[in-house]
Amino acid sequence: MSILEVKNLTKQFGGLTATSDISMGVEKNSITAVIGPNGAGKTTFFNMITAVYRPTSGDILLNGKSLVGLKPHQVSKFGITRTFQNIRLFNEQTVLDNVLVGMHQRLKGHWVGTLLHFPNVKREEENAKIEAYKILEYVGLEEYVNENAGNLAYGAQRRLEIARAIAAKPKVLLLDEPAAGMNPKETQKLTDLIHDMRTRLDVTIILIEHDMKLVMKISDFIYVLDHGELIASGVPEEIRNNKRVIEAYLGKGAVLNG
Amino acid sequence: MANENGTHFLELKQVESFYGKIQALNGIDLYINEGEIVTLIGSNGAGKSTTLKSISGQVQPKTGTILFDGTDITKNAPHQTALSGIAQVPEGRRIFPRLTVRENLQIGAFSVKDKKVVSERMERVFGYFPRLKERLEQKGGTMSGGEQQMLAIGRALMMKPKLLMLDEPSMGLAPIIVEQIFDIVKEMNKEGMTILLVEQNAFQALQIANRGYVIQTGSIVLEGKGSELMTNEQVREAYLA
Amino acid sequence: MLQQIIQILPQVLVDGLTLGFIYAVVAIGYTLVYGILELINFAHGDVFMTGSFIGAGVLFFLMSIGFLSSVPSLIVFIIVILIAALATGFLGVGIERVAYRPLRRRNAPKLIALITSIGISFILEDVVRFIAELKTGNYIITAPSLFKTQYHLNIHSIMPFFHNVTFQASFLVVLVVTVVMLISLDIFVNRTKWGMAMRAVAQDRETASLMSINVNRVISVTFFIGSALGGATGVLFMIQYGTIDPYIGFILGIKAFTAAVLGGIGNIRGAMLGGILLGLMEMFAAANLSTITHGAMGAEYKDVFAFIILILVLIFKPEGLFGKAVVEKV
Amino acid sequence: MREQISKFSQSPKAQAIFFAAYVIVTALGLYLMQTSVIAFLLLLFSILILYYLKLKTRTKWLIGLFIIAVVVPLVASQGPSFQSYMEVGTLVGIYAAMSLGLNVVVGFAGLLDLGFIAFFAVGAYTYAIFASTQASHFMPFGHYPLPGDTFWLFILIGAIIASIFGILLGIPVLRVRGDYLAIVTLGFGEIIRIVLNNMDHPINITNGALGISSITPPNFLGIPIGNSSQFYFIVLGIFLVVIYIVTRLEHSKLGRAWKAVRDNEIAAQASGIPLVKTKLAAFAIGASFSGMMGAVFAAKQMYVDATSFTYLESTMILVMVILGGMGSVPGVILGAAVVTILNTQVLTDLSNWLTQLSTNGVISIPDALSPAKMQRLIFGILLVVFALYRTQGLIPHKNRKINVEKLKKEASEAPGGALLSKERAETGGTD
Amino acid sequence: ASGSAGGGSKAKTVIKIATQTPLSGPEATIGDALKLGAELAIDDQKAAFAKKGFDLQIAPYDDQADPKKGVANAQLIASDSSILGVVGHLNSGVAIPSSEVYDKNNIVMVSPANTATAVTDRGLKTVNRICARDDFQGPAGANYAVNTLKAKKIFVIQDKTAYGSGLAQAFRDQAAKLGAQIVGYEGITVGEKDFSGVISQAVAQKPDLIYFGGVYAEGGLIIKQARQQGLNIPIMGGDGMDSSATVQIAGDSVKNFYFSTVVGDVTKTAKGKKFADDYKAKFGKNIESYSAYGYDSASVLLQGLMNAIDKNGGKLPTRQAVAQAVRAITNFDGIATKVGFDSKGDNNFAKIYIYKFNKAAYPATQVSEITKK
Ligand SMILES: Nc1ncnc2c1ncn2[C@@H]1O[C@H](COP(=O)(O)OP(=O)(O)OP(=O)(O)O)[C@@H](O)[C@H]1O
Ligand SMILES: Nc1ncnc2c1ncn2[C@@H]1O[C@H](COP(=O)(O)OP(=O)(O)OP(=O)(O)O)[C@@H](O)[C@H]1O
Ligand SMILES: CC(C)C[C@H](N)C(=O)O
Ligand SMILES: [Mg+2]
Ligand SMILES: [Mg+2]
Repeated sequence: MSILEVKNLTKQFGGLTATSDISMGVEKNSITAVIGPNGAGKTTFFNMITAVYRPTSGDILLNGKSLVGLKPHQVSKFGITRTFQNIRLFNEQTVLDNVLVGMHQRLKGHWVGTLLHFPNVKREEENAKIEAYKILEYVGLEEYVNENAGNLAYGAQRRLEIARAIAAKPKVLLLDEPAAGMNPKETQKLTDLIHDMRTRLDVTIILIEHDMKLVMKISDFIYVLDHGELIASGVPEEIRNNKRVIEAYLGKGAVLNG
Repeated sequence: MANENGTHFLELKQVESFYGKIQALNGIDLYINEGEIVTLIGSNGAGKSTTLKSISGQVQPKTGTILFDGTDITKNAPHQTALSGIAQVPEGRRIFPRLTVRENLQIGAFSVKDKKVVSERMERVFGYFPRLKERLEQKGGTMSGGEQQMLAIGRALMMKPKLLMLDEPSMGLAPIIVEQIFDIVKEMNKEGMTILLVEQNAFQALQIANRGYVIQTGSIVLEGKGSELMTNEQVREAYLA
Repeated sequence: MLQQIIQILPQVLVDGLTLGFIYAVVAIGYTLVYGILELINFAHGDVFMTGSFIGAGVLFFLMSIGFLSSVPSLIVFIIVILIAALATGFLGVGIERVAYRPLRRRNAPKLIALITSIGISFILEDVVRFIAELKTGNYIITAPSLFKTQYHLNIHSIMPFFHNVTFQASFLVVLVVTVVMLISLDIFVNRTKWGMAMRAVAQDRETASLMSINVNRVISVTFFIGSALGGATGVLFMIQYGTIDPYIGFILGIKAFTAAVLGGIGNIRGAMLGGILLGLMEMFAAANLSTITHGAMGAEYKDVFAFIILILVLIFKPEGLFGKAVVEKV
Repeated sequence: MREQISKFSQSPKAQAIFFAAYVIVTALGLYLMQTSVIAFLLLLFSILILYYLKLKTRTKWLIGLFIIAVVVPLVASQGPSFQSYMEVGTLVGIYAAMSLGLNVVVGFAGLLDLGFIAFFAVGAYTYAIFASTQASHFMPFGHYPLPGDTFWLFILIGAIIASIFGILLGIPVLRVRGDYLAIVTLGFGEIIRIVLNNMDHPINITNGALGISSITPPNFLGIPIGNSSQFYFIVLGIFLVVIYIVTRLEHSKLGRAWKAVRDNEIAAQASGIPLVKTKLAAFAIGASFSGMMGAVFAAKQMYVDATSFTYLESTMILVMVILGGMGSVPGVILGAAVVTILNTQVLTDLSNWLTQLSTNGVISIPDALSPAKMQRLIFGILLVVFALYRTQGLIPHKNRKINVEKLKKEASEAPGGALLSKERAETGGTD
Repeated sequence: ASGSAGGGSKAKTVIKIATQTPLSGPEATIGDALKLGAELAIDDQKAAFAKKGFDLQIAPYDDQADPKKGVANAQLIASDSSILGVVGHLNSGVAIPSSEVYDKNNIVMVSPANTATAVTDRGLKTVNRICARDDFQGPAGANYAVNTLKAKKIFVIQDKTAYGSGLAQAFRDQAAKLGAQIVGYEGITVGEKDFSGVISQAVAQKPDLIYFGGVYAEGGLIIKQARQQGLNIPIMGGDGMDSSATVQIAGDSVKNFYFSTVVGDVTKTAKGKKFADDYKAKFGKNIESYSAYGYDSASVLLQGLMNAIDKNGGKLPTRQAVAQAVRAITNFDGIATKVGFDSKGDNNFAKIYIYKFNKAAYPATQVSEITKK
């Protein structure tokens, strides 16, 4: 069953068509990759799903409900969170607080409750911190709890983005080039993490990535965009051998083995 | 390996750099000879970018010296370093977001007075990255991640530097472009440009490099020929997976 | 009602343009500095004021040596405006050195520069006041007038629904000089390498320096140009209105800053058009508000009118009238 | 020497003794030299020392409160300068509360506001209109002036009306970004001031430029309140409430949302934070503090007109916030105190002293440079010096550090041990 | 709190008179003139007080035209027990709240320049002024404009300050009562220099007189710019225009400008002449009419103080006694005006003079003198 469905999605910037008439479905609890050359429209595709951009035309359905026209924070509330290709952390806040912000819409306490010391608000805060800590442990950042997010090295920042995104307990998690800037070893760890998240968090994952080793290893299904159009889709084996994909994207030498 | 006077093209001696109170480099020793490709590998936060920034002057080393082409550039401001012939493709691309692609390239050749030279160089860059030619008037900031990376490299090439430093040039690029980038680096090198390459993609970097350094928590822990390092057990274990 | 508005329209246009051009040039000073440092340079209005005082000082000096009577006004004017522009240009560079550059070096938060700029603004006001008072016993200065020939445009006889227009020769001077300054600046910023360097520094200082751009120098030059323009405008102001005091920079500064934003801050042409527009709007409101509202609201609401228009513009075009929407790439 | 210092900085006991001694000495100093501003300032300085001591937060609060509410008034009350000190204290309280309000807007939510004084004006006029005969010009019912004991109600009303204005301002603000916001708020502030200054026709609501005089002083259980020393305690009370609100909110869900919006709007939205609501909350809450103090101000001055609410005032409050240390609650309070005490007391005293010297012929100064005229100049110089030497503010903001060990322990003990508690918000509604 | 030390001791007891006026900021010119006037008066009396064993001093305060600052200073003044009286303020808006503090501390205030009605209408025992009220000056001007100058269509401009507004309102109401048509009532912003907008509007209304309520810094420019737009009709203003600066700013345009003021030409009397000369000698500046206000206010205050000292047997009197003594003055001859306070603290002898500029030189020519009804 598709949890997320996209119909005829088009986005134009002035004269430039960044994505054109894309339709696709994402299976629940799958790991789906979106790949394609630079400027193919992958990030734009994520931006439309998360309501950063409004599609020029087309529809996006989560469990059959349209998301088009919502505000970004509403999309998050509906259960879709993401990471960003250009890291966007709250640099001046601690790592822990970054994760707590990720939990924002799950916390029910009202500020009036905070002021009046309502016990339920207090308890919720305590529990949230504990949970945030566990998430940080999970992504391997527990030693940086009190560090300012902006001071972390690149790879750690990427993991913190993931931590913040899963803190919202999403149904669908969008990862935009999570392995960028990581060395093979770190990428390996990331691969394991993504795998584990799917089962442990019961979440559907869509990722954009240029690291083909990771993509081929991890994905259940792959969509390939080029010049804003969907040029191929299929399981990794099919994509790896798809001529158009090799030509436009992979390059001959890059057909790596698993 | 050293030139006639026994000095190297670029040489770092015991360089220590700080961010506020945080020490990022604990005494780096490193040299590059003219015409070499040297690569610097290491895990996240090891200090690769900081090393480049120390050379370019974005970070002022607290102690140690940096010699380039026989002159001490340790205390140089970034623009002076650039004028002396060192270009850097910074981490995260750092495109001027509200300048057009054309202007971004032009500014790379800021110190060049001759307009003709500028347009010649620009044509060369277009030869490497045709996408840039298609988007001459697009604002740099709206280009896709990979397009920006191309622009950043192109911009540095506009300077026609003696030493080109690339900080993770393959990050965010499609595999096919990554290959291209490495090809371009090789080609530039053939034409006489000396190259210092920081890469996560250690395998490919070491393949094209004459020599490589491995940096760990702010210190050089290994150095050697590219091919040697590639086969080094320790390196394979740590970075090549 | 409409009839009266139309009758005085030509005069309102002339007066509005005079004020508007002055706003425009001062606005550019804000925009330049803002563009490059993202700093609202509160001291800029006072640099403008200082320029007018330096101009007045030079004028008084020339008068005291009898230069004024022996040489055509235009030459005197050119001397005065050049000296004032140079002096304020260097003043601007000095302010940048003392009050802003050290902050940059220490990586201070952006807003802290707001404090030094306010401090500098107080200092300039009072230093000028003390000097003027020491010299003349009063700090409200009325300068010798240079271009006071009155012109009457008899448009009433051609177009009877208009009243006649009167203006002084100084109006023409203001017009010509500001237009020349605006055009040359526009060319400088948009067509020259220095201009491009300025924009590059504005967007990413660190990377600009990697491109062999001397960032501090670019910033100094920017301050020099912005301040020199401000100072020159101070002279124009003095010529046009005759009377100056150390506090003229304050109100004018707010207005010019508003104009810069109205046009789209960081955008030179925007600042020009914003300034002209603001001048026209203000003049129009002062002349017509009470006619339009039947006395319920008078000229005293002219700033309210201008600000409401500003807010409306920003609501519908958040990047200002002439600013281009910068869509942040996500 | 260094060793001793470090020992001292480690030992709470030594510090406590030193501190007690300091307070006693300075208090005694003020007691004996009632007119000495220096003694007064030294005593106040103890609060700053207290801030840096290694004591439990709660203890610090209690001690600080004791000094401010008991020691200072008691010691100062013995001489002729009493009311003057209390006036300064009152003004510090008023500005500190406003700065804390602005700090919510600028420091926490990152919205540059150059028209903050408008909310103060709104609060002041609200009380002024109803506590004088002014209201009878346009109110069809009721007897005006209202009696002085309605003042207490008006503190609340001032807060509410000001926050309504805050929300009003918020509406255009939601569209504009960054520094455009600065000019919109500046415009808003000016609009409010000009309108207040002109609303004497067609209907006379504010009495226009003539201002509203003869405002009824507040009344506490039948005692009329008119002295600075009395207002001091009112202001202190409100100020404590404000601090409480600010510090509680800073580390709450709302506080985190403000800072998230400040640091990165797009990421904040993607994390489920509604921009509109969050920004409006900042404006409304920040404004309400000013509104409360506005009512107090009107009651204290017994006269309001629009000259108290100029753009310069707005920038002054901003200066207090930035100078103190944006986002830092103790910093902002210190910033407000420093600027206010400088302006109302120290600079005046300094210039009086210089004048005294020159009248006594000790120094000679030409009249154009009379020290009495130099207050703003000196203030300007001080601003530049402060900013250059404390680039991060007087007390820079620091993120609160969580006790990791404790958290770790709790995390391992937490029930279930599951990574994320099981229940998941089912497809949420809209916001 | 009140003065403690007796006058009997050998060391001279210090008595201070405070002035509180704007000494910095845009309004400092007048503020400074007021202060200097008071300073001169205090100097003049120094010897007389020294004879009685008192060291008379001035304590200048800068209220920065800001009500908050005024009140804070007032508290400082109250806390200095050697201060027995205040000369001030310039701005009614500052005087009103500050005087609440003076009153609580029984410090007498003599205002040289606050014309707003609310200053004395609040009935404070300590508040006095030597200048005329807006509701006297304004109508006096209106009478002259309508009856003598035969103005039928009047365009009123005011500066939206407590002073300018109050005066212009009083003028307008009286002029309307006398049958003139008010063809415009517009406000301008203090500190600006371009008033062409309002003037264009005036041109369109074709008035036969313009009235301006405000101070010379703006008024001078309004005159000048009105003339530039061809309005060669009489223009009229209040005491805020009574300054040589009006001529400096307006230049030749000042001809045919009228203003009402509470001060006669002081240089006409010998006393006044001496004052002007002393002033020039001491401060290197020519007097302003405000200097004379300042001088007279201080002189009246000192007279009251002297009376109180005498009444107290040569010993230092209480502040309260000084306040009573000042209020009790019924006939004091100043250089600018006679002073006698009524029960509210208003000056019974406050006169209005109307002046006209026939040429671009200060002082102008007196054309009328109006006594309180
Ligand atoms: N805001 C914008 N304005 C104009 N053009 C844009 C904008 N955002 C994206 N584009 C263009 O749309 C195209 C698609 O961009 P997008 O960022 O989606 O690419 P991408 O597939 O994520 O590429 P990469 O792998 O390099 O990140 C690019 O050509 C880009 O230049
Ligand atoms: N601006 C900064 N402020 C504080 N610490 C910093 C800053 N930049 C880098 N660091 C720290 O300095 C160390 C070295 O960082 P550097 O950026 O040189 O690493 P790197 O090897 O380039 O890593 P990456 O592969 O993630 O780019 C890291 O620990 C990092 O956290
Ligand atoms: C001289 C004037 C400007 C002062 C005015 N009379 C006032 O009461 O404020
Ligand atoms: Mg992308
Ligand atoms: Mg790096």
